[in-house]
Amino acid sequence: MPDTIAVDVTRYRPDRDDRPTTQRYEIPLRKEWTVLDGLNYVKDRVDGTLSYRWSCRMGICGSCGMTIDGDPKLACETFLTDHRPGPVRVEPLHNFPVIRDLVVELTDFMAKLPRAKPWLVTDSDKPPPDAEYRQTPAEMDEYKQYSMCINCMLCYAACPVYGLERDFLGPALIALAQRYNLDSRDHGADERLEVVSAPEGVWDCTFVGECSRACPKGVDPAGAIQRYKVTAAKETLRSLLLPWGRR
Amino acid sequence: MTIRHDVVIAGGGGAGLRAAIAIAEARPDLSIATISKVYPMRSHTVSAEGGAAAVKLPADSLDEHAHDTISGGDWLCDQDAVEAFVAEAPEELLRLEHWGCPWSREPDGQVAVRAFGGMRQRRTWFAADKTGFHLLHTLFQTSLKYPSIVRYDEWFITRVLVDDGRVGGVVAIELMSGRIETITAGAVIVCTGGCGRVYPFTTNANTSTGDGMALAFRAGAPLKDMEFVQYHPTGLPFTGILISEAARAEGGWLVNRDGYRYLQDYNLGRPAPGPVLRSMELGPRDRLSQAFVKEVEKGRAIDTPWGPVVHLDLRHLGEEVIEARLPFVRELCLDYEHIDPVRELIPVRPVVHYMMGGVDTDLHGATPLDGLYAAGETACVSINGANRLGSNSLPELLVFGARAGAAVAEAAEGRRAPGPAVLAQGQDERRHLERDLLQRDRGRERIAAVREEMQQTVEQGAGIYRSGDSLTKAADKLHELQERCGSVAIDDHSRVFNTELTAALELSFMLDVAQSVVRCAWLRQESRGAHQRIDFPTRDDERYLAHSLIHLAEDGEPEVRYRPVTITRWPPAERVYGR
Amino acid sequence: MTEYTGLYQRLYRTRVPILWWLRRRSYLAFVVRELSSVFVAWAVVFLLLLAHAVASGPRQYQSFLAWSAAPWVLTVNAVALALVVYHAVTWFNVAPQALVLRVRGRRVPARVVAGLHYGLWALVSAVVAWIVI
Amino acid sequence: MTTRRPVEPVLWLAFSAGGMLSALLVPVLLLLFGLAFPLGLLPAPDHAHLHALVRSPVTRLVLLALTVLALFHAAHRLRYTVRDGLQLKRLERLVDALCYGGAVAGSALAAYLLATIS
Repeated sequence: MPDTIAVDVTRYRPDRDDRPTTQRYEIPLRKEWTVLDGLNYVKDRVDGTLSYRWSCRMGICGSCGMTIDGDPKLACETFLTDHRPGPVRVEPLHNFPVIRDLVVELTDFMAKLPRAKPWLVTDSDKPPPDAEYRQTPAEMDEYKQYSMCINCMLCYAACPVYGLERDFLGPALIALAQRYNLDSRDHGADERLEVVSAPEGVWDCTFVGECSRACPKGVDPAGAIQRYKVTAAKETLRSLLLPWGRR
Repeated sequence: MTIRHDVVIAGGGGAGLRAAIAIAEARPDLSIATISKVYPMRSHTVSAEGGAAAVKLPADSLDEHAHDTISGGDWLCDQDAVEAFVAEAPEELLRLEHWGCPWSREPDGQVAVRAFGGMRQRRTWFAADKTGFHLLHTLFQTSLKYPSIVRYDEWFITRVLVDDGRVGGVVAIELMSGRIETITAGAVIVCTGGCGRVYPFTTNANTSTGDGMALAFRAGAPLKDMEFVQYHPTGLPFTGILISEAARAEGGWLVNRDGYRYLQDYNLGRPAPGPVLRSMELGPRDRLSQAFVKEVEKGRAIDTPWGPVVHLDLRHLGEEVIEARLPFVRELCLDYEHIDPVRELIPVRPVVHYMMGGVDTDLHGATPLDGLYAAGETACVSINGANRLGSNSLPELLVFGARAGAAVAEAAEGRRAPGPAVLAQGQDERRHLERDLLQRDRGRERIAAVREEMQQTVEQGAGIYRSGDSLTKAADKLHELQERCGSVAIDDHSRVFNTELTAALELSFMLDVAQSVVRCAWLRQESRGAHQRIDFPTRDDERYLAHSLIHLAEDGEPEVRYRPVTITRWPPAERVYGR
Repeated sequence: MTEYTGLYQRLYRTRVPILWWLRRRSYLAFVVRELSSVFVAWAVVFLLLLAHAVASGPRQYQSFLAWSAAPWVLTVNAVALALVVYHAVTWFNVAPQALVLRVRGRRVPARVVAGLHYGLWALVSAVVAWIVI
Repeated sequence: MTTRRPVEPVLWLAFSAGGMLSALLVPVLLLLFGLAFPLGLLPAPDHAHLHALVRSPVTRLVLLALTVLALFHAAHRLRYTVRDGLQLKRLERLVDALCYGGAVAGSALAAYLLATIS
C-alpha cells in the first residue's frame, strides 16, 4: 500500500478569489483514517487556513457533509483507503452557496425548518396528561425511521430539484413533517398539510430518489414524500367526492 | 455596533435549549439570544448514547436514586442538589415525552427503562442507543415554536462582559462574516458543555473545548471540583468513539487477554451470566477505568498499535438484542473498527468522557457572579461529586437548564440598560481580536503543536492515576505552553469563517481549563472517585469532604479555596459494589 | 487585513449546468425513466390505431399489420418495448416506498410489496395474452 | 381540506394510476402487437376474434381508461422533465399547457374513436 494519497480540495476565499480553485495536498494514507482525519492532518500540519466544519467525528452531529469524489458524503464516515489510489476530490456540498472553502451556507434550510412545524402538536383543549402518552413499539415503528435525520444536508446536495428550485422544501424537511404526522401522539397533520402540500412542497418532487440513496442514516425521504402525496391525494378525493363531508 | 437582548444563552446544546424554552414559556416578553459556535443540532449532546436516569418503576424511589448518585459520587455531591435533581428528573423526562421524544417502549406502550452502571434499580430511560441525539433534536425542534428565541448560529463568544461586579453581555464573532459584535443582556447563561478536548483521547466532540468554563473563569466566577475528570471505560481505540455503557447494561462483558472477566478481581462482585445491578460490568465508571489500568500493569491487556485494550464481549446477546437495543453500537463498530459485535469482540479502552467539575452554581444555576448562570456539563451544581453515574448527565442538563431558565426569567425583572463600561469593554475586545489575532503576522508556534503538547501533558500529569510529582511537572509544562500560546501563528487573515482564529481562541480557553484541573488535582491530597492520587491512596473526609473552588484573585493569579460538602441525610460511608 | 467582506455578495453560487442529468449515472437513469413516458404514450396511440383498424374491417386490419411490420415501425416499437419494460420495472421497484401495506398491524416488508407487484404483472400479462391469442 | 391547489393531487392521481395501469398492461400488448405478430414470431390473431374483442364494452372501457390515464401519466412526467431537464421554469405555464393540453386532446380523440367502434 502506498503510504501517501493526494487530496484535491476546493478552496474559495471570498476576500481573495473570484471563483473556487483546487489545491492538492499529499497526506499519509492510513487504514484507519477517514477523509476528515486527512483534512485535520492538513489543517494541523500543512495549511492552517483551510476551513471546513466538523465536530463529533462519529457520524451523528451532521457537520461534515462534503462532496467526495462526486458523491455527497460525511467526511467522518468516508475512509481514504476506499478512494485509493486517489487523488481524492473533496468539494463543498453541491446545491448550496459556498461561504468559504468547504463551508456552505445553510440558512435557507434553517429558515424553512419552522414552516413544517417540526414539533409535537397536541390537542390544545386538553392539558398534557401527568403520565406518558402510551405508544406501542409498533406505533413507534411508524415514524422512527424518519426521526433519524441528522440534518447533514446530504439529501439536499443529492437532489437535482433542490438545485433548480430554491423554493422546494426539500427531502429532509418533508421527512421531518412526516415524522411528526405519523407519530401517534401528534394531531398536527392538518396544520402541516398547508405547507407540505403546497406546490413547493411535495409536488415539486419528481422522485429521483437520490436523497434516499445519499442518506447516511437510512432515512427514506423519497418514500416520505411519496407517502405524503398519497395522503394528500386521498384527502383531495375525499373532499371532491364528499364536499359536504366533515370539513 | 451593539445588539440588545434580555438574556444571552451561550451554547445551543441540551442545557441551553432547555433553558431557552423555560424562559420563553415563563416570560414570552423577554428576548432570548442563543449564541452557539455550531448549529444547535451539532452540539455534543447529540453524541450521548445510553440514556437518562429518572425514577419510573413502582419498586424504585427518589431516595434510592439519590443514594446511588451520592455513593457513586464518593460523597462529594451536595445532597440538597441531588435531592432536587432526583425529584425533578422524572417530570423533565416526561416533558420530553410530551414534546415528542421517541423513548423506547415496553410492549404495552409505556416508556421502557434499562439498567445502568452504579444504579440499584432499572431507571434509565432510553431512545435505543441514540438518546442524546433524540433528546437534542426534540429540544431543538420544540424550541422552534417560540418566537422570542433568537438564534445566533455559528457565532463564537470570545468574552463575557462584566461591569461593576455584574454581567452585562458578551462579545461574539459571527463566523460567516467575521463581524465582531457586542451583545448586551441582563443575564448570561453559560451552557457550552464540557472540555474533553483538553485530553488527547476523548469521546468528546471537537467543539468540547471548555469555552464556557474559561469565559466564566476569566469573568471572575469560580470553577468547582475541576480535578474530577471522568474516564469512560469503553472507548474505541484510535478514535476514542464512545461505546455506550448500555452495551454492558444489556449484558456485555469486559474480558482481558485470557477471556477472563477481570472485574471480579477488583471488589466489584462475582460474575453472573446476566447483568446484575451495581455489580461487575455495572459498577461505576471510575472503578472500571481504574481496574483497566491495573490489568495493564499486570500484563493482562491486549497490545494494539494504539496502546493496550481489553475486550467488550456482546456476542452472547445475539443479533436481535443488539439490533433492537444497541443498533448504534453496532453501526459504530462496523464503520470505525470494521468488526461486527454480533460475531466479534470489541477492543475498548478508557477514554476521557465527562467533566464532573465546572462553573460553580447554586441550585438555581446562579454563579457567585451577579447575572451569570451556568447549566449542563459546563456547570458544577455538585450532583456528580467525584464521579458521575452514567445516565445522570442528560437529566441533569434538563433539570438545571430549566432551573437556570426559571431563575433568569424571574430575575430579569430588575434588569438595567448596559452601562458605558460594558460597551467600552466590548470595543476593547473587538480591537484585541482584530489587532492581536487577525493581523498577527509572525507566529512562532503551530496551534496544533501546542495543543498536542498540552493534551499529552494533561494526560500524563492528571490521568486516571496522578501523583504530586506528575502534577507538578504538568503544571510547569502548562505554564510554558501558556506563554507559547501567546505567539501561535495565525496564517489565516480572512474574516470569513476563520477556523484558525477560533482554534487559537479555543486553545487559550483549554489552557485555562487544563491549569485549573492540574492545580486542583495537585492540592487535593486524597483519592476520591475519579481523582486517584498514587501518593495519597485513601479518601480523607477530615480534610477533603469539600469542594475545591478555583478563581482569579485580585492580582490575576488563580487561587483555590474549599467549601464543605452539603450533607443532608446520607453521611459519608464506604462505596460498596457487587455485594 | 480586509474589512467586512460584504459577504452576501461574496457567496459563491454555482448554476446547475443545463446538462446536469448527464453528470451522474443515477440522474441519467432518472431522466430516461421519465422519458419512457413518451413511449408509453406512443404505445397507447399505437394500440388505438390498431383498435381503429380492427373496427374498420379486415382489410384495414391487414394493412395495419403490414404497416406495423415496416422496419421503422418495428424499430420504434422495439425501443418502446425496452423503455416500457424499464418503466414497469422502475415503477414496481419504487412502489414499496410510496405504498405501505399492513397485515394484522405489521408492516409488510418492501420486498414482499415489490414481489406482489411483479406477481400481479405476470398474471395480468398472462391473462391479456390468453385473451388476445 | 384546504389545499391551495387541489389540481395537483388530482393530476398526480391520474399520473399514478396511468403509471400503474401502463406498467401492468402495455408491455405485454406492445410485445404482442408491436413485435411478435409483425415479426411472425406468433401467428397474428384473426380479424373476427379481435373484432369481437374490441366491440365488447369492457375492452373499450379498459382501453379508454388505459389511454386517458397513460396520456396524463406521460404529460405529467414530460412536464417536469422539460421544466427541470431544460431548465424552463420561466416557461412553466406554457409547458404545462402543452403537456396537459396534448393529453386532453388525445383523450378526446381516443374517446371518439372508441365510442364509434361498431
